[in-house]
Amino acid sequence: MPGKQTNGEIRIGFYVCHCGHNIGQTVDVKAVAAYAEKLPHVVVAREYKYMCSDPGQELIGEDVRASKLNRIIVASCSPLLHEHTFRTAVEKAGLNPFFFQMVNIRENVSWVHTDTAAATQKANDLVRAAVHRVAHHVPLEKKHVAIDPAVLVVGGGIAGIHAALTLANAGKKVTLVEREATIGGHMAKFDKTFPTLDCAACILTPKMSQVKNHPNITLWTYSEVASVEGFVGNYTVRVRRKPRYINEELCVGCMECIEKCVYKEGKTSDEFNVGLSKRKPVYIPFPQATPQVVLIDPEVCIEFKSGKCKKTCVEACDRDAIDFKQKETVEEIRVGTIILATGFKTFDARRVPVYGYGKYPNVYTSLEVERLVNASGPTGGELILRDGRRPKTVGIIHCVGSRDKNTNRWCSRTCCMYSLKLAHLLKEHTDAEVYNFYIDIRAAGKTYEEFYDKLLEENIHFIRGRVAEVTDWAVRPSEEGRLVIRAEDTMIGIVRRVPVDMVVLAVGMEPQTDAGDVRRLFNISCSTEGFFLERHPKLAPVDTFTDGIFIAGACQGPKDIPDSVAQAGAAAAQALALIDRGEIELEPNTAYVEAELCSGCKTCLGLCPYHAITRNEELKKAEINEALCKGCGTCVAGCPSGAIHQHLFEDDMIFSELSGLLEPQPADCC
Amino acid sequence: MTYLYYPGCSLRSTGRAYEESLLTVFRALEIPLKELDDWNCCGATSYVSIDETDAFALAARNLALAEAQSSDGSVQLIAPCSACYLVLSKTERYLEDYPDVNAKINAALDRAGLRYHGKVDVRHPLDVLVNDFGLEKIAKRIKHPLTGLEVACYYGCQTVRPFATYDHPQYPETMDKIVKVLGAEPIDWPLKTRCCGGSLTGTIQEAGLRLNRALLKEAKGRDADLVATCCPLCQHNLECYQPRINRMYDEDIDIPVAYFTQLMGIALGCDERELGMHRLMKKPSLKHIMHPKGASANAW
Amino acid sequence: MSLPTPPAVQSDDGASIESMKQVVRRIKFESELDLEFGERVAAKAYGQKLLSCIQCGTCSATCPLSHYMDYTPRKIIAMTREGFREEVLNSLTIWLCSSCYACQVQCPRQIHITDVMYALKREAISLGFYPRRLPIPVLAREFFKRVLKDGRNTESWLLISLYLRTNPFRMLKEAMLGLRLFVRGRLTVGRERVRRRDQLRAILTPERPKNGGLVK
Amino acid sequence: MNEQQPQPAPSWEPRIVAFFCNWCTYTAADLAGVSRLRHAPNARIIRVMCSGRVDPQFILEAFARGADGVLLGGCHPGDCHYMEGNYKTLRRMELLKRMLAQFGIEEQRFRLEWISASEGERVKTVINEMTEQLRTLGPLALPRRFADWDKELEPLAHALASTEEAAHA
Repeated sequence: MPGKQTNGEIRIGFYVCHCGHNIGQTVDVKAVAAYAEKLPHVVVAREYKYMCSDPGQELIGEDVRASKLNRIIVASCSPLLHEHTFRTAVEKAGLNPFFFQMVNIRENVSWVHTDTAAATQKANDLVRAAVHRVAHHVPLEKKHVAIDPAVLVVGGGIAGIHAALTLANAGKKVTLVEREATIGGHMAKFDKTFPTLDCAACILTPKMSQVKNHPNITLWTYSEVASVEGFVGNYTVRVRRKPRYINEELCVGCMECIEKCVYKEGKTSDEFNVGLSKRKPVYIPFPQATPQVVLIDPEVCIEFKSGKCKKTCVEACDRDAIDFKQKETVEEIRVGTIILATGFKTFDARRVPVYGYGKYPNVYTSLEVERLVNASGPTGGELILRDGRRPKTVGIIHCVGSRDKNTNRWCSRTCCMYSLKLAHLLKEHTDAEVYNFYIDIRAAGKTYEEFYDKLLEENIHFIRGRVAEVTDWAVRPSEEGRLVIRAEDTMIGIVRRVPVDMVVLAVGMEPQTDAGDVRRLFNISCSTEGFFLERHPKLAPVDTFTDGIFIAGACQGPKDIPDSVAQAGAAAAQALALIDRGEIELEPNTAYVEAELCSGCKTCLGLCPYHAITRNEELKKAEINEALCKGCGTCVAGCPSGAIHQHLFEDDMIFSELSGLLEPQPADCC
Repeated sequence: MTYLYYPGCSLRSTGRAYEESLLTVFRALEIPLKELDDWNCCGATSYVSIDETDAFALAARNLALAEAQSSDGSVQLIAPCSACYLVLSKTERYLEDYPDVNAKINAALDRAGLRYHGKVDVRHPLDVLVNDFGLEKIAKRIKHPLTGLEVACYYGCQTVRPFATYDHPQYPETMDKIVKVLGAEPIDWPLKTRCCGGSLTGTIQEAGLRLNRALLKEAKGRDADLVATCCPLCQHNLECYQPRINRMYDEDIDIPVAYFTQLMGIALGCDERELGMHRLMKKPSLKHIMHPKGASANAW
Repeated sequence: MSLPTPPAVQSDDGASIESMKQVVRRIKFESELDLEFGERVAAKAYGQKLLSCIQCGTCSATCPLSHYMDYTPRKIIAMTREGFREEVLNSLTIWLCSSCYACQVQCPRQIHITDVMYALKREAISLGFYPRRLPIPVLAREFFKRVLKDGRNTESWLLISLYLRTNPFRMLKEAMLGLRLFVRGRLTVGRERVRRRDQLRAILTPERPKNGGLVK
Repeated sequence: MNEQQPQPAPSWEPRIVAFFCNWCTYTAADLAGVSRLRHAPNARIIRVMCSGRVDPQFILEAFARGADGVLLGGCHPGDCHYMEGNYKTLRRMELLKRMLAQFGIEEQRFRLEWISASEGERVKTVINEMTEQLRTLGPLALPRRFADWDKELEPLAHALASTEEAAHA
């Protein structure tokens, strides 16, 4: 059984990795090995091409057996990447896995420095620190916690829906929380989907009703997560359920109340139709909304504003589902894992005033056009502009709020393809001349290039040039009363003025406005752009730095439907892997009290955010509940008597790291 | 707080009316203004085409002088001419952003016994009038509202970009707001920041004139009674070349071009001569607008 | 100096300009390029942003003068980056730039395009690349001299010396306008001067190198 | 752009000890690596789980052992992986800064920075800035100063010893 070794004679095995050329090209790996060999307690010092490969790991085992090693140091990449790999190798070799220390000479050295001498010097310093440190390592037991099999999915767009269904079909209990009154997200607003041109509603609505009817899924719409406590396997989540003023159990979605509302016409901007139509105070987002339950907007409902409404809606409802007294409730659930699929927001085109959105009525955003060409949209699919005309010429401007350091520097990945799709649909609906103004066409998905090809053959105009301005400034009679798009046709090298009747702005994808709050709520990170940060850009794309919390869909970065669905499936699989394993291994880096030294001063009690420290009133000593401790070490640093210690981060380990790092240099002595 | 005032070369010749009206308006609003003593040319756009370090140094001398001549913590330096405003704020910004520029320029200043510590805020009068003084206070002092006058506010380029922070670089509204407070109606037009060509009217004249023709035609086409400017060069170009544009391109443009400060002065009831109205090629006819009910028209 | 003839282009306000009909051999050998030119200009124009140009053409389309240019601003950037030094320095484009900064505020890569143009102008002036009698560099020079001398610029004197050095006939053409300005007190004859001209002389570079520092 | 400052001795390079928290700043340093953001090779990173683990004694020890500067990196306020460890850090380090000032250790020698996991660029900037500042300040060289003080004390110790001897005699 590993873990029996004591701190007798220290025999260190040292391994430095070339990582192909990644380390070797900047750090003189041979010199590092030679340097390590001369350090105290180092028995074996080797260099190897790829330490993380099987032969690399086996090297450790062979040396442990042959040279009776009892400490292992590997100088290679970041411990965040391979510490687990090497600890397992050390354990396999028969040692306690914590008799191991890793030195990061790739991310922290070879990849960020260019001068070989300086980089090698730095690597040597870090190696020396590890040699000093590892001598103080002690055997530790691994910590395990059980995983609650219930899952929370946040966000009911296509990613959230797919993740919830995957988990529910695997027999897990899922709670799906959606902020809006219906699930469906952005996809529910789209008309057709690229590149196959199948109708979005046709493929989405069946999945929406599956969610509603699945015995393993609890669907809470019009609800938001209020707080999250606990840790992987054991999260306690409180969900705020906003009042719809409709009893969800009783409403059957007959919409009689909407019909009978005292408002004859809708007066409030309709969110689902992105403001292109009006709705009444009592409404349902769209006919296939899921759940099929209406809701009342208290901001505009007369009963809420004056209390003097005739309440024709109440009369109309034969199920007495309307409840003006409904209050917000907070529900508490316990889950083991969480999938965040909170989606994106479209770029606000007003931020680029040169394109005239909000100023010229016939300038539309792409999302508005999705509704405009949709058969169930505000015009029943007829392409009628805000001024009542039908367009004969349409200009689609790509990259609005994308690839632009003045707004968002990233490529939104979906706009090229949806612009092509809209170009096709607009041509089909109106037979208009359609111009695409693009910087680069990015059609890098399966059968996407073929779709681009089809569009070219449909004689859609493609002008390679980013548009400078959209104005109503006419310099030719043909431009009078129209919108003029000005761009350089960079393929030809000439500035062109293209008069059009309709401008479509292909707005980019942004993080949700409150992504920062959500991130804090779930204790995960965001990238600089504000999208949720994955644990590793390639190898852990749906994991986060917080165990048990996964991300899927466009909340992680701009994504189209196929990619969102694929990621949702991946996130569900990751959650399932955790659940089916039943437990998870935690770092044994918890804090503990050395009772003899504790003076019972209670300083530490206030330092612990997890209430893991209590004071034993009988003994007048502090005690730490290891199950609650998360291993931050704040109490350790704060204990005035030095009575609290932390496994893996003991004071003597850190002091020895310092002594190793700062071994006297010639300049230091006399 | 006293504002330091940097006139610049143009306001002493072709743009005299700008200086006269600006000083008159600030006096009428009781905003204290003190001319920067012994200022030198900002270098405009030409100097930097020869030697960049010298161009910055030249501008920086003014900043250093301003700092030395003010006792305030942050020095407010008003530069009404677009080019001066741009060059001074650019110098100020680059001294802050680029340590190598800063080192070079302070070494140059040092040779003349000067030093610049980065305390100067370069301001345009539009910014000061709207954001420091305030539209409401202006409104209270209006004596002759310019009711019915349709004004094309023309900002030109360098007062709004790229270093100005008080307004949008392509769709500014500061002057429109002032014009509205004066009782006039600013027209909405897309060319308010499109370049007038600057010195091109003197060098490659055809290109310069075409730019001005486009601006004037559009202002006229949108029924503006007058173009209001905030830059001496824009005013000169738009006003003085109208006959030549008409001749060369067979146009019929005859639209007054005045400084926004002149319009303010009229609304505030200042003396016409003190506003330099006599220096305009074509005086805007405001009589019927200002005194619709036949009130006494002493100023006009 | 009238406008040189660019290829068939129509301007915003409808002027058409005759096209050239000539067979021109066009090929560029790598050995003819100055491969470090781009980086040198980038360094002179604040940051390496010039190198991040994605050739989207926003600069050309925002430029109010691009339709008079022999190369659009976008092309100037591409050519600078790739080392077409002579073409760039000989181009009319850099002289037509009126420093209105329209391109710069809209550039999605935040390239300091106006500073690039200034850097190229300095280079062209110092190497004498610009066309004879092109008034713009002459204006810059005359302006420079005047300010060096007085610390301020008197516009009337500047214009007179400009026309004398480029096109004396222009002076006659401008005389009428000059007169109209003069009677309105807008053309001053007295020279504006700075008192502490010693300070100016101390500040400005004592010995002027022959070029703007790009070459060498 | 950054002009090299004159160095006190040709071989001297500032030594920075950097304590980085596992979740934000260490991850940011990894990101700087993955993004190949080249920077000065003068910092040596010690990983801790939370900046709250950093005992002010670690920092004093680092200086005493010859560090010219100490950099402490944690998550932004409100973003701590352990909810509020970084606030505790902030509190402690404010006190430490006052103490360092009393010791005559220049304030630029100790820097507390909030760097989130996505701010690889910031890691580069901070390390470069700090290296430049330390170059200007010159070596702290506490070990040598300790030795010098010991040497100064030597005659005194001798004197004491001889007085004692005399007393004994």
